Amino acid sequence: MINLPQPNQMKQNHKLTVIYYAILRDQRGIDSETIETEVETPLALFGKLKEEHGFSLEPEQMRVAVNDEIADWQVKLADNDVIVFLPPVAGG
Amino acid sequence: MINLPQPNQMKQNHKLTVIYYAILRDQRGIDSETIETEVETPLALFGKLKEEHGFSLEPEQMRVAVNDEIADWQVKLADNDVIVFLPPVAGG
Amino acid sequence: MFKLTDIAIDPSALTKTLKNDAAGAVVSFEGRVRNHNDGRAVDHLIYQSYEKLAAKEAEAILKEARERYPVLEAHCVHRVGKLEIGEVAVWVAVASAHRKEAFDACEFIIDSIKHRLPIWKKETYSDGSHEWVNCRHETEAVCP
Amino acid sequence: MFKLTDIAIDPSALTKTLKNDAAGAVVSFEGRVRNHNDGRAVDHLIYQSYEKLAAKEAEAILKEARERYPVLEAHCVHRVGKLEIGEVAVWVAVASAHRKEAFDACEFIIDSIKHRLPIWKKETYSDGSHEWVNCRHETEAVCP
Repeated sequence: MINLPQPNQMKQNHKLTVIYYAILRDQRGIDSETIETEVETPLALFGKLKEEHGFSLEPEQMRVAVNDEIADWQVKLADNDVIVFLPPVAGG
Repeated sequence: MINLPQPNQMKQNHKLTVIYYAILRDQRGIDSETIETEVETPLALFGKLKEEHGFSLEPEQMRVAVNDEIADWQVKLADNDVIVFLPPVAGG
Repeated sequence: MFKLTDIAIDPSALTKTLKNDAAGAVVSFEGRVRNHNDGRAVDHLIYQSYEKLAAKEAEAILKEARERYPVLEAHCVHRVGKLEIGEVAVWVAVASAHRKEAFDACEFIIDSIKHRLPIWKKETYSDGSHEWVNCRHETEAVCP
Repeated sequence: MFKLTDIAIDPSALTKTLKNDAAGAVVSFEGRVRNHNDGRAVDHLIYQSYEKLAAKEAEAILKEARERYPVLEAHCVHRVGKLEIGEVAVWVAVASAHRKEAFDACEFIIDSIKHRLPIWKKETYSDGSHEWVNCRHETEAVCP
């Protein structure tokens, strides 16, 4: 049996909100934005944004939060998710 | 030649001031006193006072100060010296 | 208790919240804005925080401190916004029956705060240049 | 700076003396009168000090702290007389560029103060009995 993709597994556009902090905010020039995209993971999303905006950070230097929880870079994103990329921190 | 004691090496009375702190003050019942005595060292002085007043502490548990400096228990005392026996401390 | 604030931190007012008759020891830490970092003269700092996650992570750190050490009180306040030299950026205080655990818990909390909280610091130097500094890959010397 | 005082210690007023633009870290310790010691309910404490020697020894301890650790400020105030539960018996504060040395120096100072200063503590318990307590031969558990 051929494993054809089902309609709900097909790539489709999500509406994602990205919030920027620190150097990412400076490099993007805005605090946050809402994006229609078909990318499925935070890693792919960051790759796409890095290409568009020339971010200096690499994913390996950062953590990512989805809906205010630390998440895996490979988690599947859903419609209306809020994504925050966390540059290396420096509290205190 | 026979080594006779010279007059100034002979045992003679000193006037010593003893100041008491903590449990020694409680056991002696006074803060300080001036004593005429022929004892020559803090160790001998404490022995004499312990015998008279029943102090519960032993010299091994204490340090001694002579004229506001920590001193050896075997130092020779001089007239008008001020002696403080230091019970185990508990600052802070 | 953890709090983010954009107004000046008053450690003396905060220390009063640590009243506890069973406490024999209170250790507190103030992180202040130094006039120098890594050999450069600093003019001022700007702290940005990801508030929701910072609050969540800070409460987790305080909970860990309570689990690791027998502490009676453990609190932290972190400033955000623009800070001048000498101002308090972060305050941590711990009360416990005995002193060893208060020192250990206070140090554990501030170390964790500095390495785990999503808070970022932009240093502006006396020559007008600025930089986002970070602790994660750097030594203690750079992360006071 | 070291001071013996028979009036209440106000840590917040004292902390203001630590202003130093090069300081990134201020660690302070308050030793407070606990309502219990070694399993017994405490009513109040009386501290006696041998003032001249205590001042001399405390200044020596602060000097040693400055030699061992790169600290900018190191201060201690010790209370004498009768203290009620919750009152501050001793206050130590250290300012330095970075936090590690401030924690280490503060802990070194309070440990030394407790073991070396000619100061004695009489505990009066809730049942009216009292006792001169001491740290020298006892464990940390009894010497907060």
